[in-house]
Amino acid sequence: MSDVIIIGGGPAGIGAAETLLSLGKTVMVLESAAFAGGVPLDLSCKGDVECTRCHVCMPRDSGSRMANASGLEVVPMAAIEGSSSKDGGTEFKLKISPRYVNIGKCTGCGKCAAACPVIGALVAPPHGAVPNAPYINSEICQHFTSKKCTECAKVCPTGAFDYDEKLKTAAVQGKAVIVATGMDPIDPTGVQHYGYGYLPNVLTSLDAERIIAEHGEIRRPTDGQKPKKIMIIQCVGSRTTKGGVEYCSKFCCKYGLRFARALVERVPDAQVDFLYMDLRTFEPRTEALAWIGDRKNFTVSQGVASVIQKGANNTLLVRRTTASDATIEEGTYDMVILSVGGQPRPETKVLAERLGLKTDSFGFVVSQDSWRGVFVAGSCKAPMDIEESFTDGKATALSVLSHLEVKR
Amino acid sequence: MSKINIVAFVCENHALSALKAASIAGDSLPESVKIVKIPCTGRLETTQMLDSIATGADGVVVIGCLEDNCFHDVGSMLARGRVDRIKDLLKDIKMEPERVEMINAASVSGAMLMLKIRQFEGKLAALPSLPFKGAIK
Amino acid sequence: MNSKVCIMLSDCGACSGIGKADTERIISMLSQESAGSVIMIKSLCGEDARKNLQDIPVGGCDRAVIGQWCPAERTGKAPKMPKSIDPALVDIVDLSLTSDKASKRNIERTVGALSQAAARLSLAEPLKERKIAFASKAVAVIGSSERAVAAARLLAFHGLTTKIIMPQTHSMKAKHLEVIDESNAQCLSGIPGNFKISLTRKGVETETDAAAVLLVGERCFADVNPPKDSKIKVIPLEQFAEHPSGAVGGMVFIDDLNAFNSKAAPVVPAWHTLLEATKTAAKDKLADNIAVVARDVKAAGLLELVWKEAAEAGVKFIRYDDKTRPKIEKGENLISVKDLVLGETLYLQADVLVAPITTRPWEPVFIEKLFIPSDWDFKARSRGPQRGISQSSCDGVFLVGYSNFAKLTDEIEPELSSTIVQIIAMMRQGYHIGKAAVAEITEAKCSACFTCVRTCPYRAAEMNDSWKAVIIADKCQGCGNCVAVCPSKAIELKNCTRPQIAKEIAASMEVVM
Amino acid sequence: MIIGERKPVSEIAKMLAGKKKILISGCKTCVAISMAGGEKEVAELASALRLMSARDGLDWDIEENVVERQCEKEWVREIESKILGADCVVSLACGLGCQTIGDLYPEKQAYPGLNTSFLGVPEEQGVWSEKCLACGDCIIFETGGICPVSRCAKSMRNGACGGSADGKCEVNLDTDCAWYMIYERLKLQNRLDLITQVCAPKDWAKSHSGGRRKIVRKDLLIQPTDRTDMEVKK
Repeated sequence: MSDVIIIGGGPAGIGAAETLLSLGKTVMVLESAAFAGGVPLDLSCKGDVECTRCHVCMPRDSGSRMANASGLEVVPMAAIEGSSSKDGGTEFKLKISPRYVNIGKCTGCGKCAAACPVIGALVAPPHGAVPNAPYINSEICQHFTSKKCTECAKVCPTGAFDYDEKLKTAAVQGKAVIVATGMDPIDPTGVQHYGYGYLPNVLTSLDAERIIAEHGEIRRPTDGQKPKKIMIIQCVGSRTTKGGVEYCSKFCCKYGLRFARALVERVPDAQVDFLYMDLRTFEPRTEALAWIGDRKNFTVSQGVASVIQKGANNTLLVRRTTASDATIEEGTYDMVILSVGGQPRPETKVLAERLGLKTDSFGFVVSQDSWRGVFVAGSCKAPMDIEESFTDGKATALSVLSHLEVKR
Repeated sequence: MSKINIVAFVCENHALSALKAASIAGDSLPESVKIVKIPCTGRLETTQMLDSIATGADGVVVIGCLEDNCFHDVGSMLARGRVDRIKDLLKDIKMEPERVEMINAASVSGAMLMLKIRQFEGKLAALPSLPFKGAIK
Repeated sequence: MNSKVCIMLSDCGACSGIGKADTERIISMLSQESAGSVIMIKSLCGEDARKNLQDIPVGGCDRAVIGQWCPAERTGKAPKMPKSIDPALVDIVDLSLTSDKASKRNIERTVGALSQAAARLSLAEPLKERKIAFASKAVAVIGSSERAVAAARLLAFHGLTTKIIMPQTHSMKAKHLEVIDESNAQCLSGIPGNFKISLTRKGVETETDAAAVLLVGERCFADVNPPKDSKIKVIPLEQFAEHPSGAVGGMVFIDDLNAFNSKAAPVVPAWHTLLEATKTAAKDKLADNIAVVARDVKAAGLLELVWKEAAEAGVKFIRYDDKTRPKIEKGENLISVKDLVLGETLYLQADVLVAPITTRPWEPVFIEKLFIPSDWDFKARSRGPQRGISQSSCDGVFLVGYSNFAKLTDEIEPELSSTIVQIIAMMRQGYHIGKAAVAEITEAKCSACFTCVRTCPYRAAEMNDSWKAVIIADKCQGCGNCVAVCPSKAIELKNCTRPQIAKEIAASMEVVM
Repeated sequence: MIIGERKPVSEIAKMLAGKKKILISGCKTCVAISMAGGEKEVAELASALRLMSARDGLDWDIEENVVERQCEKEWVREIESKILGADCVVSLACGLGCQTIGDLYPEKQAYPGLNTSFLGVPEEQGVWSEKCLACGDCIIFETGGICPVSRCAKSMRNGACGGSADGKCEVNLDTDCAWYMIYERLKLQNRLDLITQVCAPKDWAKSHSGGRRKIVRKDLLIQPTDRTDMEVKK
């Protein structure tokens, strides 16, 4: 039985895990994805020369620091089937989907990644991913789809690949539990008038990140060209009663501003327009980003985009209101990036019910059971940005510590 | 393309971990790049960059942490200043300032770092090769 | 001393696509160049292979370079060192960095990388990291706010000897907790685990020691100067609850008292408290008399809902910007503000002006002494994400709350507990690691120009009594920034000396020639 | 201290046309601290020149050297052999250092490697500013310890000129108006009465306008005056 079971290896989970390890506790991290690391793994660093404090590297660095730490066990691709109280702790029944890569054997030489013919079929671990070994995405991988491709197995020096791996079940116990399941991005398909889904050049911020991760720069999905005119729209799916959630997702302002700045720095000849409802950033630093007034190619203005339509030769026509008065402005753009908010994952509600925790109308976990040693950390409590949830994870480690050590 | 030769001064912190991440992702460093590890780019002196050109490098690239996130607070900022100084000096003596470059990288932006290094290599390859190769000992 | 470097290379090379034949070629190429012996060893992937390394004959070499094909981070296990060689003089080279994944043209690069390492190692000194045990067992909390007290109590609760240094008198009793009240911390010196805090208590100068120091930021009530004849009553937001809101006619909440004096920079208000306050006030059927004047209503996160509730109850929210700041009207209790949306000036009845408490920086001198850059509100955090949010540039000194930067009130609680848990971990470790390779000053060359003292990010360089700069090894983190700035080349960074770097560069060239 | 700035390397190279053996001599005193002519800068210049010579096949033989104080004969004599061995000397010391070498070894050519900029103080790391003109007749006791002669663009003697606007100088808006600072300083010291007094003209005879200046301390002389100076008397 390990001291602490952390459900969810996002920033909060990582923060808690690292802290508890430094206190000599044994930690088990249950992760639904193939790598523990959470949202930051999909995000790119927003700095070009100067650090913009996007904190993407913060949890990822600590992930890579503790990747080989003793006392840490990470169970990736795990789904929780059931839970029960057992001798002073909690037991979880797990379903673990196949990874097709033997983590113990992999030396991380990277030859397979270079050899794989299909992009995204063999996913190499990004910096800070735990475990630090690749996995096969069986939906794309040619071995499973069409011809029995075995390129990766051929080049692998240690024979770490096993295409016949099957779904496993397991039962794990922990004296204390930390629920850190985090948030899901809101799918803006519901926001009809933005045309996300049928206008290919309307992307969510995460789509844009994926493009950057693939090509190292931002490109237009339709023609692969660098966009010359980009609009970033804030509060998509947040602060709305239809096609989203009612609350403010908190991290989008900071994120959007940093992303805009990164675009401006990396595509110098591009025009970036940043459209926000209210700027809810607090650090003077991010405020400063907003006040880049003298930059000709970066405007930050208040207003709401009413509708996005298809323009001539795959441009986009954006109609928006302006800050002060209610006049309507129109502009054509090569690309529109919707800065989407977050909402608690549906799994969280189920898990919370299993563990006897309360959730509010949105699905955020609002209670914790410190007596039984069930704690909640990170953005499954309330919207948080990376730094906040990382810190909150560390903070939760303190209450876990007192639960494990202080006699009642 | 004539074989070129780059000395890369790499800081042990973010820059190095970025390189490692890239290498695990199957993205390998160009052959022409020779890594010289230093504890912090702030350790580097202008003379060391000049001398590595003198001893036969076609270009020098200094890879450090992002400014304001430098592991040692000020190192990468100082390094950038020195690189600019060398650029001016090279311009002054009628040599191509592109031969010296400063790259800032975060541990997570391995791919981007590789991209920048390749761009730098490309720029160097376009330049006329230096008449002296290790002429100065 | 003449040193012989032994180069060891694993024969597997599978990870970089190098066959046995190529490995042998590498070995032969190396043995032509290097003075020491070159040995082919078994693959380092296996546990036993790593052990076998111990009794490999190294042919009278006193230092060794081990070429490891697979990335050291991934395997996580360092090979056992040959018995006859000082572990401090063994350099493990991660060859995966310089190996080309796609093609097999790795021979030259491998030779290069190994001979580079050998060149550098041949001039290296055997240095080890030093564990410096904590001289003191105490943790010092500096700060007078309720959060500082809470922090001290928590630390004591977890069994750490805790001292809290605060200016006001405070009668607080708890196990492991010592209250040093009515005292001001003056300066902090020493190294992690052995800090000396000199303070004045009731006018008397004393000194106390601590292993770790936690600064909890202060907040103060910014002084607004309403016109002499105005009868506006200014209430700190944090004390709003204590005031009977029922009797009040017109009530104005403002996000920032500095809004009135145009020069000052904006502060971050406690939006959490502010909105809760308006909500409660609105409950007392006062909503129509309540207005909130702010640059932006920063109802981030779930505060949005609180804001909505207040707004729906009828509380007026009015935005201004720095060009058109609100004014306190002379004579009557009116505050005039230009509404950005309506574009016209509104006059608000303000019998009570509720304003948040602003953040107060630590005295720059004290911050300087704490090895933290004095530009407190940005730079105290200057470690950036790399070092976490509450660590200062000196290990063992932590800053939380408003002492590192302005933030939402409800964001401080987690920050505080996360810092406390860090401190607990540090104290349980019980020692502070002194870096192996530190900078060293040749006194004879030093011209006492203070450049290193100004530059060192860790304040490890100091001027001694005979006016020569010295570097305190226990503080030095071995970054070598001082080396590069010293005008008289008086400083050298051990194991990264000028000759070493020069030799390494030369070695990297040779392969190409 | 004396603040200097290295000349463009190309300019230095012009001086060295046709030379073979070159000695670069720095100074460990003022210019070292002002990061212009110390050991580091000598090394930097040397490697730059080596690069040039290798590229253009000039085969310069460059020697590096630093003197404790290049303005003092005794220190310079220390490196006599090196100087005599070289075709020419590039002095990275201030004008004084360069001339000392020149005066000691008239047959050798001593070239200035840097421009002696001004008498200044290090404000912060990497920033130096002028604070004295060596005018020979110090009046800062009247001006709250701030020298209007050097710190005012027009060396105003009796208060700010018309161009002073919110504390800044009209010549360069980044620099503070000296007289504004003087006012503030005097206010601080409660000596504002000083600013109301009209000051008599300064004795410029003691400044450079009186030709080359020389100070002779009889009490320190160990030989008759007429032979203290090295050069032939007019």
